[in-house]
Amino acid sequence: MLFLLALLPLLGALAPALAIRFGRDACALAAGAVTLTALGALATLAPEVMAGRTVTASVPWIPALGLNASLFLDPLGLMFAGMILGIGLLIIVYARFYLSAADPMGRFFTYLLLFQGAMLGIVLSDNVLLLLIFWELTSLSSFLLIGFWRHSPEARQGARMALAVTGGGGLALIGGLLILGNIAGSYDLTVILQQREAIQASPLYLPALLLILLGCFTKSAQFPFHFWLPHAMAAPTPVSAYLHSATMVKAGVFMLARLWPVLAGTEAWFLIVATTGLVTMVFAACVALFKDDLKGLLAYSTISHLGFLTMLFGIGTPMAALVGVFHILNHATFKAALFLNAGIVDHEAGTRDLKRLGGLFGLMPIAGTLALIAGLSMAGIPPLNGFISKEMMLYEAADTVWLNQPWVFPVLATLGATLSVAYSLRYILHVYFGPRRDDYPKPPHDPGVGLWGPPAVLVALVVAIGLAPALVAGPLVNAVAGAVTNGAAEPVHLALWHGVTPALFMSLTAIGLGVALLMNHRRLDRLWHGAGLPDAKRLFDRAVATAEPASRRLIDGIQNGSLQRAMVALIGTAVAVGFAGFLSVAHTPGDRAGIPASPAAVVAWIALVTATAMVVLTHRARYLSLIYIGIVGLIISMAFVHLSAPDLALTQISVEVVTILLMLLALNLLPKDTPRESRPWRRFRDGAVAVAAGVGVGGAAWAVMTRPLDSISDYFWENAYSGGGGTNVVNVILVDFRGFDTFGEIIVLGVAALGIFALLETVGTGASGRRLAAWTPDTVRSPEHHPMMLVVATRLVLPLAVMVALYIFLRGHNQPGGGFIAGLVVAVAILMQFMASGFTFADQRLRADHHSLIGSGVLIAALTGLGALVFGAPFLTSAFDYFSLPLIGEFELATAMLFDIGVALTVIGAVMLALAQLSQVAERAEKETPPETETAMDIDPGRPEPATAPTEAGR
Amino acid sequence: MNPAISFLVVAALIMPAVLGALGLLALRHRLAVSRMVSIAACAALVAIAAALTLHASGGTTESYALGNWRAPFGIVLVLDRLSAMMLLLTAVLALAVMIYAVVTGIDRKGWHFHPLFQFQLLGLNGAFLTGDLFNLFVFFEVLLIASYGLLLHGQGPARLKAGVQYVVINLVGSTLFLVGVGLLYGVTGTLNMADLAVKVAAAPPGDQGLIAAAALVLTVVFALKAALVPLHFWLPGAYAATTAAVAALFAIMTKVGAYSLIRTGTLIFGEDAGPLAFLTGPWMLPAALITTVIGFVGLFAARRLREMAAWSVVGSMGVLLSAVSVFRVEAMGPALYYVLHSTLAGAALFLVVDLIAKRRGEQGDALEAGPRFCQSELLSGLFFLAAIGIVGLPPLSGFIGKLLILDGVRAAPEAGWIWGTILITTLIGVLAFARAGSRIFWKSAAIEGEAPVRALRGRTGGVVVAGGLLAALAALAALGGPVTAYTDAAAAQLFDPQQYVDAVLGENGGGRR
Amino acid sequence: MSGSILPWALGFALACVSLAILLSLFRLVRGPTSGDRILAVDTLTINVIALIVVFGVAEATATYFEAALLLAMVAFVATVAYCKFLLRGDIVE
Amino acid sequence: MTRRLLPHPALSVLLVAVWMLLVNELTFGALFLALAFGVLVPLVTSRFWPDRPRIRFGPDAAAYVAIVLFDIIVANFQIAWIILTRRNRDLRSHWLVIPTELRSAEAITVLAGTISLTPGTVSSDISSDGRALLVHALDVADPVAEVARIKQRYETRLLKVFR
Amino acid sequence: MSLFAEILIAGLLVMGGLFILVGSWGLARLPSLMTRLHGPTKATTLGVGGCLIASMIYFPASGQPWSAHELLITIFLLLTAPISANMIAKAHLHRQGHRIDPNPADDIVGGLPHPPGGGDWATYQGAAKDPAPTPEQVPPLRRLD
Amino acid sequence: MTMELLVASAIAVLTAAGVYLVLRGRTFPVVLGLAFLSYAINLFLFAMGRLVIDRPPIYDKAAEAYTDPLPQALVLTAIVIAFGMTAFVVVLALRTFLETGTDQVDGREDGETQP
Ligand code: NA
Ligand code: NA
Repeated sequence: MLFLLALLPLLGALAPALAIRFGRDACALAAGAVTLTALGALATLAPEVMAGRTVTASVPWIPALGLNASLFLDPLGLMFAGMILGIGLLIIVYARFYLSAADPMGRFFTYLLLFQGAMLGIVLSDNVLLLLIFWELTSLSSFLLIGFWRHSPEARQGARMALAVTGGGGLALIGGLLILGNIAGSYDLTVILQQREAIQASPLYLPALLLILLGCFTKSAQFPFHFWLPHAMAAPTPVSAYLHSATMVKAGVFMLARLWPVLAGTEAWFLIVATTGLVTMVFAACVALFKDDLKGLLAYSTISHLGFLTMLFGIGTPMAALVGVFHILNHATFKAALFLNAGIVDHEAGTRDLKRLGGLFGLMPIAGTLALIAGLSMAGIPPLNGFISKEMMLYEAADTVWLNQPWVFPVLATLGATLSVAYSLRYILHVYFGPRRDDYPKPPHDPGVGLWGPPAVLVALVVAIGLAPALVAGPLVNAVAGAVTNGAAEPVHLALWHGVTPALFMSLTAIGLGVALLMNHRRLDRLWHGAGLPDAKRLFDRAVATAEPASRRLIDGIQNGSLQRAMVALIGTAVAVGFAGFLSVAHTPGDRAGIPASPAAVVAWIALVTATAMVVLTHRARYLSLIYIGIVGLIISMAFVHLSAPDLALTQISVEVVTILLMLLALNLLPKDTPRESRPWRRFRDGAVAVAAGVGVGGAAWAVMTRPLDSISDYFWENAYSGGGGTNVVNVILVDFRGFDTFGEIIVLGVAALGIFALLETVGTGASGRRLAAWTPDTVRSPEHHPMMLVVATRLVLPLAVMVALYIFLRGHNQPGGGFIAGLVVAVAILMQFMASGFTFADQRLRADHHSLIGSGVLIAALTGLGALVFGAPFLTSAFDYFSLPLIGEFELATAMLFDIGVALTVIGAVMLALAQLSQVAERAEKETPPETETAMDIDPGRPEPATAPTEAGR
Repeated sequence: MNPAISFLVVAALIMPAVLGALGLLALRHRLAVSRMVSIAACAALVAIAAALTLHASGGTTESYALGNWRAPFGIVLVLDRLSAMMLLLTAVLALAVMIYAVVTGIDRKGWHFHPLFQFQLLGLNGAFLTGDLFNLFVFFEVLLIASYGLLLHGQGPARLKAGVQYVVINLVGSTLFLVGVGLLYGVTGTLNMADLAVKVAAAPPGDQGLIAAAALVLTVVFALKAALVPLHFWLPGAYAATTAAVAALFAIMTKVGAYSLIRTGTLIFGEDAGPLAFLTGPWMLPAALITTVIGFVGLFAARRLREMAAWSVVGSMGVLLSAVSVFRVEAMGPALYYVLHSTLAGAALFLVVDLIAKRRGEQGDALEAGPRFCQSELLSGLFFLAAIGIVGLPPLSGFIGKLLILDGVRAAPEAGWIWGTILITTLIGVLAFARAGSRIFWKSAAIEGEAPVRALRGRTGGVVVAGGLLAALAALAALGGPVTAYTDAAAAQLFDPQQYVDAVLGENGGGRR
Repeated sequence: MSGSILPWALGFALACVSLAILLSLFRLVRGPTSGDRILAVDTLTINVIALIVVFGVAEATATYFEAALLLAMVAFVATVAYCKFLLRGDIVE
Repeated sequence: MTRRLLPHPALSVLLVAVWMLLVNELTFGALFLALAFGVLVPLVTSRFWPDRPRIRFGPDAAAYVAIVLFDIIVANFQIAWIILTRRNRDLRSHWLVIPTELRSAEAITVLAGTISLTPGTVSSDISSDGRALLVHALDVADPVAEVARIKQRYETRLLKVFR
Repeated sequence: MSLFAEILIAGLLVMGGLFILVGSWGLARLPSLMTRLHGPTKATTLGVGGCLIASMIYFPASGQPWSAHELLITIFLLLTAPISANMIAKAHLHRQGHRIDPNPADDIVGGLPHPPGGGDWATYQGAAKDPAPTPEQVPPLRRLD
Repeated sequence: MTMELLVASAIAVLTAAGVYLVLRGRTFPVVLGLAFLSYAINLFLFAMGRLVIDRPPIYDKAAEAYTDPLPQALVLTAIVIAFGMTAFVVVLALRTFLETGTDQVDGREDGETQP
């Protein structure tokens, strides 16, 4: 039942949105039905609660976190749930008639029910984490409600401000409640509420308290976090009535009440909570007096009354808490009624501006009467409910000593009451009484019962509680107070007349002074507006207005789009962190004996360093640096040869040349030199980072090479031949022991080629297409495209190279070589044809689909690996055997070779795809078409007619 | 390993590879077939990953010796709770993204979307499954090269410029990866992660300096993928510039970095590593906190919705890594939960932003009001939910995730910093999204005019996918109990590296032969 | 006498080739034209081929000859490409 | 048929030899592969070599090869001598123009290659009508005599080989 | 190994080394690119050939299997060296003809003969006939080094 | 003077050159720098197996000492991957230059030309 109650509004929230298809009545009916059902459910539970039993329901949700979907209904929850649903129902009725046809009603009621559900969740939660969820949900749903009239800038801003303040407070509350839960050892409220001593003794009590109070104060609009509330008045009036009388802002007060047993009673609690409440009460009441907007006045009065309540809970005595509970109820009734009344005035007279209103009583007698009663209750005039709780409050205040000053509370409380009288009367008098005006924006008249009915119900309660408090509210208030104070509050007999007490004199003083203030209102008003008091809203606006550009400056400052900055950060961090880590623990230099360097090695080293230095020094001359870098690759391959790594040497050599060809192809269309851009300090910085990185990596290499190694490699030596069927251990590792690496590696290569294809396939479109079309060569070009000697020589080289490739491929498993190198050799040989005979000639004759080569290469490798599964062995398990054929002799067949074919095909496909694409880009840029001949040579002496060389346009 | 499970483990890798290759061979010019195959493959991957996760939830760590060469000599695939979870997350995300790409026609904007996508999945799955550090490098490269292709899919100047940054910085990152792997091999003589754990724990004191340097260099590499400040520079531009589907898929890419940090941090440099135990945590934590701040401030500073989405990824990585870097079992479970959440939430936001931008015509995703656009009501709802998810407000999983993290780190000495950072940045996020939503939806509602874009491909399909991802966030929250039970168990498994070592190397841990 | 000539000859040959590499390096750095540098790279590569061959003899292993063979092929391709770039800008057209 | 199967028979022979040199073993298996590749590779690559030069592999060709090999060795000593002894300013460098009657690209290439490999000369360019070679000579006393020597020693022999 | 073989191998090695050195010495000291081309293309090739033949003899002589790869390398070098030289010469003629990086030692502009029959060299058509471009005409044509 | 020292210092020089070049503001030097880093890392990885002369990784029952073949296999994989990546980045640099009219990557807005 309890779950049903809590979930009904949330689940039913969709109902209005769906029902709107059947009209506005259906829509409101759906929302009302949901609320009414929930109210009914609550009613069935109420007797049990009033009988002193707490209704609980719990299902585990996230046990690991201690977040359980635990609900409980105690008197406090009952009272709040009743207000939420009861007033909610009235609001729904009212809103049905209040909203105009243009307003999307379905959405409105959906938001409203969401909000209602969230509020219910707060008051029913028996788990603080669950409560937090609902808490934040109220912030979110109220954001939607306040911003409902999205076309209005005030509504948008008000919604955001409310969300910022209450949402932010909610985050603080999260912190506070988590601490509380951790002190208590559980996030279940019922457990926490039993841990008063532990909590108050904990060193974390104060931080928890501060965080929780931040949450409560923001939600309850306590000074100085109050400023969002008046701006939330941009919401439709039913929303304001709902949020600011009984629900949203009361959530903060609810929290104070809920946690009262464990948090209250300390010096810190009293000083913070009671003082904040008192200040808020007086300050907001003062502001309210000078608000000309009806809703503004009510908003500040709400803040003031919230201060009132906060102060009562802050005083920390059970009796004060009881008064607080009572006033929660009273305030909800008269304030909701007044908001709805303000809505009626706005609706009927077309304005909420007090300066433009007056004398409406005769035109709208029903509304006027309701306003009169509710307003007098707010003013604390007997025999209405507002009077009783105000009296009791003054009574409590009179006994409260603040920092050894007994006068502070009574005086300020009386002042608050005075101001309350003044603004309440102002509402009544300046709207309904005084001279009737003839310049109302709309001709005012009493609304239909749909609009005055709901406030009338509330006003009836105002009167009923006022006249028979013990009967109407007594049992509930006592029960709730008992729940709030953990039974510390003695039940009291609520009565209208308490006898002649100091509070009565304070009350009388308040009424007298209040009337006096109102009589001098015009003068005071001028003074007030002349004072130019700081407006919290403007401060907030300014903060937001500075925050945005400031954050932009920060982010733009960090994120300036420079690759080099990112790179310095990366490399610098790696170097710094790596060194720091190295130095933070022990290190012993190794003692492995080195290999004496031969003079040839020293010469090679000199060549390497020279070439490297030349690249760095002349890197701005791009072509030149490509010549120098060739030497670096050459020396490294030579080092691999010298250091027993023939496979590496072969691979490095062939990769090197393809890379250089690629770069040359790209350089054709790129600028030929790099401008000098970086300033000396920047070059110095980069140099320093570079040297540090070099020292780091080189030093690490040195440190490792000079210590002995105990590696898993022995296993490879022992098993390469017997288990892998090859004598070239490196190749066996590649295609067998670590075939999965190779599998990934060829995919990288293939995908790189695909990426290149995708990049260049569209080069003819858009900006790059226009650039290519406008491209002119930036070097002087010789007229000859395909020199004869070169063409002839490469034709002989091609078959030779293919033979070499076949050889390298076939021997790879046992000797240096393998599919990758073989593939590259073939690719280089074909490339030679491209260079010598030209793209068109060679491409026509190649007739290969590079994509399919890549695809089938990967597929062959994968299928070879999968083949093992057929035989029940793991993926990539190899097999090999030796066969013997007459004449041919013994030979070996290994699945690894099949895998290697896949590698070779992928390599050829990838390299050819990349180079073919790159060549085509240059084709696009080319304006002259090279002569197309059968033999591809520009000058072919074999042709009958002497060839006339093409003329060079560039000369 | 049970044959069915081993078959599924292999299938998770080979299916994308074979389909990628087939896509090149046979389906290059057949879009319709490619699409069907891709979606079916993603769905199959979800099923496979789900089965593996179910199996892993039992708590055994499974090891699969590729090529029948036992660890540490051959390469092994290892399935434990964490890797299974990452597979499932990847598969679910991939399915959503693929459907989105198909219904909105993103896959037609450039070449080879489908093969690249499959290869991307191969790389991701490989990275999550491998038990070998160098093989992890290889699969990093596979997923990176595929991501380069996908990132640049469709091209255009902004994408190309961002692509250059992304590619180059990751190439340098790969170089650093090799420095780290190489150094570890040079000192310990092994590459298998379980064996590394054994060797590092048994390393003589004199070797520790080099191992520490290697560990931190690797951390920098993984932190680069995870976009930890100051290594985040590449992310905002790249993610904001690429197509929505790709950006959504990339929500998992940063998690690969996080995964690697978690895996190496708990296994190789875990409790048993003596003075090297958890040595990366103190370096990561401040960076993670700053990342959180920068990410959320970036959210606030953004000028476009896509930038917001990109920064939100940075911010969420900060939150996630804050929890990771305390290296406590009670914080790791929450961190893993947050991995699930932040991946799906980030993806959802990218898709929602794309839906909005497509309907706003010229205005696109600029954070300024424009004329009303079609489906703006619906999209405002989706945006609201996505924002809630990203920022971490209830009722979606982001809130649960943050609660879990706050609760999980409480025993750490640095808890105050983490709490303060997470809570304050959440507020910044709230403000940023409130402002954005208000401008895009509410302010625009005041501007009359014809909807800039009327007819649209995949009008409902795209919305359904984005909604589905958001529903997944809700489900993640609603099923918080079982999910956290799983993530907590995964965390417990991570903090019991001996079990991993035993599973990979046999009971006598690390003995040869 | 047998057994002492060969090491001496190998040492001499190594010294000559090393010196040759240094001389080529000088031309590479000195230039002055691109053609000089291409020629220097070409010569250097051939010197390295010689070095590999001599090393092969010195270490009595034939394993490295493929490297020399490949180097010869690749040096040719590279030289052609460098020259074609100077001549035409586009090396494949 | 033969032409189809063996587009460049001489090439096939060369490739068989190359394969045998590569695998470095004289077995039937190796020979089988060599023959297979010797046929297959030219088949695959012949597309890039559309025309086929007519070469007479006879005593003329053999003599030519022998002469060239001999000249290469002699040339090297000469060049070495010049490099080591001649001062730069005493070098008598010349450009030579060598008109040729050879009419096939392959033949001219062989001639140019020979010139480059032999004493003090480098083939630098061909005329745009393909009828003359531009040759740089490092150190010649009499350019006209040098041209005549080249024509007589190499070109006349090549004319017999290439027809 | 027989003394004869050893002496033969040693001699070949010494000769090869010397030629390589002389070739590179020529590269370093000769005055212009066209003259420098002679050294490496001839001497170096022969030098490498010497070493290769030494190696070819060495392996069977020392009882190891005979290896013929060296022969292949030699053939390959003989095949490609003239082409490389030709390409370098062409590039040089082209660049000198356009005075892109003029080297006074190679006075090609004034000194290049013309082919018979009125045509021009394939690479270098008519450059000698053109007046030398003024520096202002050069900038759009880029130097590459 | 040992080979180890030569190799370690060569690695240092190559790394430093690579880092300096990748910190330049244009794509071309950056690509050159990446090539240098790739050289450096290949040598580095290779050196992790320690230096051995004249012990090629060819299985031979008679041989007693071996080179470590594993780093060689790793380097081979690394070379191939780096090759693919370099090719890709070269083309990307070209494509970006053609699209934007500048090869500048240092975050400056200037230097772009309209097509
Ligand atoms: Na080279
Ligand atoms: Na010559």
